[in-house]
Amino acid sequence: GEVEVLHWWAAGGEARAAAALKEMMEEQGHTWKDFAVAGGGGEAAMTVLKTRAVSGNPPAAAQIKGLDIREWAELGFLTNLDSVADAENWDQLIPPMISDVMKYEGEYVAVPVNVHRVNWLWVNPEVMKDAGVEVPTTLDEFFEVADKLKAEGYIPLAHGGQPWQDATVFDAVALAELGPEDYRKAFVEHDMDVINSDKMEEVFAQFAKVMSYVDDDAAGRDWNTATGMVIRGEAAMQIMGDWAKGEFTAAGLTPGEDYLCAPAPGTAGQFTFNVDSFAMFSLTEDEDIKAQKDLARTILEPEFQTLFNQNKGSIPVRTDMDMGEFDICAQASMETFKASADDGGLVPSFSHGLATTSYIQGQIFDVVTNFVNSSNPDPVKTTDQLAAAIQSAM
Amino acid sequence: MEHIQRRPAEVARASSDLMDGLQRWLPKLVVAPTFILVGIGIYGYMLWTGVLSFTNSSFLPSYDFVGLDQYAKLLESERWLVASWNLAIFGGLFIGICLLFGVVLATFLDQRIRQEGAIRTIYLYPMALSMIVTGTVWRWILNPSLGLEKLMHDWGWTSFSFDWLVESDFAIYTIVMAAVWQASGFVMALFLAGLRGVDSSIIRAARVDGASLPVIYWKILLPSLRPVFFSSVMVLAHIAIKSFDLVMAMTSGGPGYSTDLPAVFMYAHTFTRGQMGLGSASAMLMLGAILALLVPYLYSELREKRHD
Amino acid sequence: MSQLELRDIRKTYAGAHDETLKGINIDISSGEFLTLVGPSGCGKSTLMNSIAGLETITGGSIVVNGKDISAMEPKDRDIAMVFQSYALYPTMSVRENIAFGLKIRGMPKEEIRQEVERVADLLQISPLLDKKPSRLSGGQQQRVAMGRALARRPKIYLFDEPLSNLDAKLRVEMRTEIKKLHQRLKTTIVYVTHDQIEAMTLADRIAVLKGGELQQLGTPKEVYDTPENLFVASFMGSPSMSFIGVTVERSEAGLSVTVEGNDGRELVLPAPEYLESWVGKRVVLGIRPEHISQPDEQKRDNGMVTEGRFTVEVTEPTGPDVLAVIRLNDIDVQCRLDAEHPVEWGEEAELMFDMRKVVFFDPESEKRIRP
Amino acid sequence: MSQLELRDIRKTYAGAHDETLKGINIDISSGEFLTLVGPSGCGKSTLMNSIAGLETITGGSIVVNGKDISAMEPKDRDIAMVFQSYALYPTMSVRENIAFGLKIRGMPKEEIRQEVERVADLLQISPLLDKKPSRLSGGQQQRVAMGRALARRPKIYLFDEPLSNLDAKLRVEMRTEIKKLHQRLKTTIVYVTHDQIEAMTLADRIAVLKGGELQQLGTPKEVYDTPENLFVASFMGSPSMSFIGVTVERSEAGLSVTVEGNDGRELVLPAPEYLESWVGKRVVLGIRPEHISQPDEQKRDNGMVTEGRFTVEVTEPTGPDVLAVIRLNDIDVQCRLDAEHPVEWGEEAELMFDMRKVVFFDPESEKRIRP
Amino acid sequence: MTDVVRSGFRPSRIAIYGVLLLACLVYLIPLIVMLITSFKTPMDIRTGNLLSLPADWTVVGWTKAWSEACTGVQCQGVRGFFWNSFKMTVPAVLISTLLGAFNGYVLSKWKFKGSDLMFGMLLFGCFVPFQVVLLPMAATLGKLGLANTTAGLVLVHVIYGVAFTTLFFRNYYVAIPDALVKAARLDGAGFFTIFFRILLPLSTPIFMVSLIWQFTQIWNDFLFGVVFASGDSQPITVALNNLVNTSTGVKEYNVDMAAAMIAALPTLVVYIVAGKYFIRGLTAGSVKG
Ligand SMILES: Nc1ncnc2c1ncn2[C@@H]1O[C@H](COP(=O)(O)OP(=O)(O)OP(=O)(O)O)[C@@H](O)[C@H]1O
Ligand SMILES: Nc1ncnc2c1ncn2[C@@H]1O[C@H](COP(=O)(O)OP(=O)(O)OP(=O)(O)O)[C@@H](O)[C@H]1O
Ligand SMILES: [Mg+2]
Ligand SMILES: [Mg+2]
Repeated sequence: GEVEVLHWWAAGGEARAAAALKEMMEEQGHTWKDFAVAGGGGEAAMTVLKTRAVSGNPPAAAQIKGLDIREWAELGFLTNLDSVADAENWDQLIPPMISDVMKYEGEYVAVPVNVHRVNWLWVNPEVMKDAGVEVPTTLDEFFEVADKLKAEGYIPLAHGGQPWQDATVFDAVALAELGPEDYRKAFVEHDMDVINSDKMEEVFAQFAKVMSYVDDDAAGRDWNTATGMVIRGEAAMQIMGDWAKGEFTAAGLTPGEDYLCAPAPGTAGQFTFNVDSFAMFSLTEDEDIKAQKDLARTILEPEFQTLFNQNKGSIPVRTDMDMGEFDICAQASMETFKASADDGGLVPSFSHGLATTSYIQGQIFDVVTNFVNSSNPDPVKTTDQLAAAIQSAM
Repeated sequence: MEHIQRRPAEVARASSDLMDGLQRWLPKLVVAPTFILVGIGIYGYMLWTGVLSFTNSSFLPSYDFVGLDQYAKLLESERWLVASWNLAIFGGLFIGICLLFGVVLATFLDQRIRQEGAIRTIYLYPMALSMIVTGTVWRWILNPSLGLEKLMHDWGWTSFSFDWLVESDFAIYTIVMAAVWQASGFVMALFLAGLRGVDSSIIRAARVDGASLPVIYWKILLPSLRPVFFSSVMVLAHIAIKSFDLVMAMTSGGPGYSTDLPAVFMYAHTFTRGQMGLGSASAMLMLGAILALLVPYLYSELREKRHD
Repeated sequence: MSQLELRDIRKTYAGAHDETLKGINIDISSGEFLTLVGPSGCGKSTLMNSIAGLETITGGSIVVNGKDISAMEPKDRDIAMVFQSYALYPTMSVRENIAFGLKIRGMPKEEIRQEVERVADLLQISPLLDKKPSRLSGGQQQRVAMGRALARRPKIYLFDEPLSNLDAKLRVEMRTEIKKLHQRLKTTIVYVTHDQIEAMTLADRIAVLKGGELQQLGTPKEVYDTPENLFVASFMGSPSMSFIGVTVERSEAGLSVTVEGNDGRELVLPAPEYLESWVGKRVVLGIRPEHISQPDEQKRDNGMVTEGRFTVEVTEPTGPDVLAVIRLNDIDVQCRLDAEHPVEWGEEAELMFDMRKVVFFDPESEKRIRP
Repeated sequence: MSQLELRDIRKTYAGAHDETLKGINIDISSGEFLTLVGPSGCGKSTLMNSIAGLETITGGSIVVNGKDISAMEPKDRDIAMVFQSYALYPTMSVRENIAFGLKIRGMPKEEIRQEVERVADLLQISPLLDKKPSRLSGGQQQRVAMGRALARRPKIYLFDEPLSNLDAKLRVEMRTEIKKLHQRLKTTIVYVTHDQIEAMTLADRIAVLKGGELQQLGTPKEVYDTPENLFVASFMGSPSMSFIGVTVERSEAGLSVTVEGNDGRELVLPAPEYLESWVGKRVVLGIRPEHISQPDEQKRDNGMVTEGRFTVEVTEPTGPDVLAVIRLNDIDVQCRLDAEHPVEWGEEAELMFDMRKVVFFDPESEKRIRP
Repeated sequence: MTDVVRSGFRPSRIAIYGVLLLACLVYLIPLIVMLITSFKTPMDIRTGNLLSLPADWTVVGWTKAWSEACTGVQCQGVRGFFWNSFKMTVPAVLISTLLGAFNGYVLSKWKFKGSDLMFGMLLFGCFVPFQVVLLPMAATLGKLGLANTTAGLVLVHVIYGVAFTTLFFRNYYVAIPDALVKAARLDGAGFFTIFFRILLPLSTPIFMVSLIWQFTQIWNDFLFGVVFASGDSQPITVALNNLVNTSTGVKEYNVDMAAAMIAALPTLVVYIVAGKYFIRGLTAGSVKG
């Protein structure tokens, strides 16, 4: 049968990984119809997907994540994958925290591809050494270190001024300040007591302080350009998910030596996850349905998981994998992932749509990015705005 | 006897009536496909959007009516206000500056310039580029660390600073710059064509009346290009409304949402935020604003025709 | 009140291979009314534009009151012009159109208002003052164009077919107004027209152009009665002069030429003595319609008047007169008959030939044979 | 060769608030030549377009040979028309322009060629056959437009000012051609013109329109000599008739009216007997220029002819005649004098008033007072 | 009118030339930047600046963009998409122009009750933001079975392009005297004969305007292309977008710029070659209102 796959892995390692998947499918006698729509973190792809669905002609699989999966399922577009899941024993392979996201009313409708850790701090050790500082573990340390770096003429924090990047940093600061419990209350359950609290004001205050170490030209910069600044030693650190590793790898750097990965300040032992997944749409042709199921199965097979995640910088969703072939950052990530899943330090990343609906996510983005870009940021007022924004979107 | 004689005539009349009927309907038949297509493709969909704006459609269309809620939400949304205000700034400046450049360049180019054809082509070519390309290039040129600023620093002018692209208060003006770069040549072409179309004896008359060249352009030629102004405004408004691509390629609405335009707002809410009702409401407000601008134009257009 | 000299004016349009004006020499004295006539495309408008400074001349010079103005800007020449194509400013009202030139010259508002109203009255366009030109009929537009020129008091007026679009009645009225105006202001005027009557009645002198060359310059009477050549003769007068090829003969009574009617009947017409040297040769007899008419007692006793009977081929009553066509030497010849004594076509009529004013041309050079 | 009836034709343009044609009734008999005259904008072209079927009429009916064709498509009406604006097909050569209508009607190629050449010869445009209209002068274009109509043999020809752009000489020639053509073909022709002479000389009958209403329908002579009302009287004739307000008086010699010259001298003019009922009342005396002339022996013995001395205000020699203006009852009155006895302006002249053809109007209704 | 404006070397003329040339420079800089960047190596780009010439000229960017760069799983450059764009643009341009010509003809020469209103409504159609119509159009295309076909895409472009073409033709034909049509009707020509024999031969300038305008609009369109074209029939703008919006790896600006140039080439050529017809066509009447 034929699988048409809508994705936004248009270039680089991702594209190579996707190409591998294509090959695997073709080996199984299927045809792969590529439907790549790059740009805007998948915004364009979502638009295309919606119109395709409305025209009654959705692809077999589409890159959809987080709560959007539930929305699509609710509208009845998605197909039931339980037959594959049961056969492959997915429930055992995938942590419940993640498999929950893939399910709608207890049935699998999507396949997870990988797990990204969002709260990473990427560090250029040369620069740190040059300034005579250590990798910070708390926010306060971060501020100290950053001041010194600044004095040495480095940009302390590399950053790209796009709403989702602003939110990514905010995500990390919020986790550090609120702790996993309150983070979940605020961004998953939308508990107004937490959202509209002094603590949240503090989060904004700290966030503002973190952002003050960003250079002036950040606006509109792509995240990988920012990573390039760390690689070239113009900047010392970047708070970004583990996909940033791809950039370091492409530059031929070795983790642990040429660059360091550390938990974002104040979030050691905690793990904000971001899972890429493919939702499977209801199809009519038996042939195609078979191909679709094969696709679902292939994605979770160790062979693909290894290949893909090595390229993408993430870790496999299967907790039973041998991490030996992975680099130390991935290994560290896997460790924390497993540990935090048990001690409650594992939280879904709101900035990447795992915690809340795209509407609320967007509202938070608006408040956060506006805060970053306002000429005199006011944490108190912004907290009110955040509460109002979330309230209106609920 | 009489009715026998009349018959053939009647038959002839009937068949010629049929032909006449066809002739009479032909024009309508010819335009019918267009109007069916446009009727559905524009007005049908507009109606549908209008209906959606009264529902709480989120992810995909649904038909739970909530009255004017979405509009109320819209008017409370700060981002919407920013977007609308941006459209006013962007539209106003873009159209105004394009007209100004277009008029000035056309006027100058009308002075028997050597190599006029080549210069004209240079002014006109940006129109050939897609807004995505324009946006990408300008984003690069205006980027302080890569583009113009760096160039100036490299050339030794180290105090030069131009960082509007990354300043939320000024970023919208960089979009105006890029858009003007793209469209002003086209406006120039429109005006040049208009100037060439003016009856030369009017200029002769003005010269005999004692007017100097600037006075002739200012008092005689430009006023008589009123229809060209209108055509230009129409084309520019069309481009302004469609400059979604440009904004996306240059700033994606940033920094923050300081360069948001209603189209971007609508797109974001309809397609990425799953707020189709709100998106539809914003589309309706946008259409309303366009209507308010367009109707007077059409009115004056049709009224003027009648006096010819 | 300015004297205008055109000295050997030449003009070749850029890109054209023919010279449009081939050396025009005209002296126009101060206060004179000169009309310029000629077939379409002969260069009348070009000459006007050159005088106004709207076209650069490629040769010769334009001298006003002894001063060469050939290189001056139009606005400095102090000339007002009515354009053949009206050239009204489309965005201005009639009032503004008329006032424009005055405003530019800095006339005070109140004076402008008065002047505009005076001119509008004169041209019967007062009710139109606030309309836009596009809403006026051709004739109304033309009067506005005239108003624009008349509002000023320039050294020289140039009128390029200013009445061509008026209906017959208004045209006569306007003609009279222009005549009065000229008599009052005594401004030098150059006036282009294709209307015979206009040319004849308005002008102090007429200049006849053809193909960019001056054919004749003279008073209306001179041009009409003693045309220099065949072209001028055929161009002036409507219906135009008829041209009959004849041979000059000598008989006892003096010189004569013979014409033959349709039916073969011949008529011997007396010819003037100055044709002496042409005896036995072919000449072209130019005879105007009004020289062939019904017998008139008063004229009969003149030696240069003869009568003959001819068949009338076509008759055309024009109101006051009847135009008739007879054939002489196989050529259609127009005659002007009295409307009161109608002749039907196909009938024979007794016609009187008044040879006092006929002209003769050399068939070779087409020049008039001078007495 | 078709009889054409216009029955109460009404036309209101879409969007216009005034009716353009207000019920026109004209019967045109088969083979008749009707000219349509009237001031600009009176609806002449509209009427022509309506007959051709190019404008739908909003009332009345058009009947050809007894058949109502009001609802027919233009192409089925078998009418040919010359447009005021020529309407030449710009992309076609002159030849193709003329041939277009024939081709569409499926005439064989060879016949078309012959026909085109015949027409081109007639109109003197043979050398232009392969040119594009844009390269022709206005007059040439107009002849092509005429050629396009003449190439066909329709039931009815409509000519909308077909000669307006020709120069005087060519115009006279073309006029004669049209006249001959009509005499040969005997096709029904409706002809619009603003040229007095054309209207008078070509027409079997003239229809005078004003503001969409028929003012008078009659032979040229009727319209000229016995105009129905002031408008027709002033419209026909150039220079136009002069109108003098006078009071009808009775003296021993019969009825009379008195006019007063500029210098206060009075002249009693004889008036016709049919003014009997107007004695003591004001009437308008309409007198044409040719009715006031220099004394003529032949006319003098008529009771309706009087003489008087008046100061001539303006003189305008037109070539064959001299037009003079005198003032009677404070009105400018045109007279037509003989060119051979010139009068200078400001001089006194003995003038003869021929009252046989003057007309009188009721000042209220503006209608002519009928005998 | 140029014939009236006298040339000569006055200071004002020097100023005029100065302004015009300065403007030329401003208009050209982005193109120059694109061009020289496309011939640089990535290294060059990082070390040099906007206007510095390439240290060594290389066409790597171009060849890569044309046949190697990845736009999804395929890494065959934009080559294939280039032809996709042609397949979509040519029919859409032709159909919309033809429809526009017919509409313009009817709306100017065969007016009927309500035709002005129709024209107004059509004009208003130029101003609908395309994002609004995506979803309903998708549904419609789905129902028609045209979803994700080139035919469907062509249809979409025709619908949203015909308003402008109609506007062009209508304004052009309005300036052609009605008397021509009348004369032809009397000559016996019918609706189509008049159009094809009389008006069409006159329409070259406005056809050029319409073709150029439509070609650029449709060729440069991204939104409809990305939404209504399926995977392997996507137009070049979508490929360009995929290529430029790399989410990982070092940005190869030279490839980006070369790809952008490739995408812009056909429209640039059209403008440069046919630009003079464009002005001529505009002068011939379409501007007037
Ligand atoms: N701008 C121009 N460039 C080239 N040739 C021209 C130009 N203007 C006029 N001509 C040519 O010069 C000649 C004289 O033109 P002009 O307008 O002076 O004629 P005219 O005597 O005024 O004719 P009309 O009686 O038709 O107005 C014509 O042959 C015309 O084609
Ligand atoms: N298409 C139209 N729509 C509205 N009014 C029109 C239209 N065509 C003509 N008219 C008006 O109808 C009246 C008669 O016009 P028409 O063209 O018949 O005049 P005409 O007698 O031919 O004048 P002319 O001697 O100037 O050619 C005018 O007042 C004119 O403004
Ligand atoms: Mg002229
Ligand atoms: Mg008319």
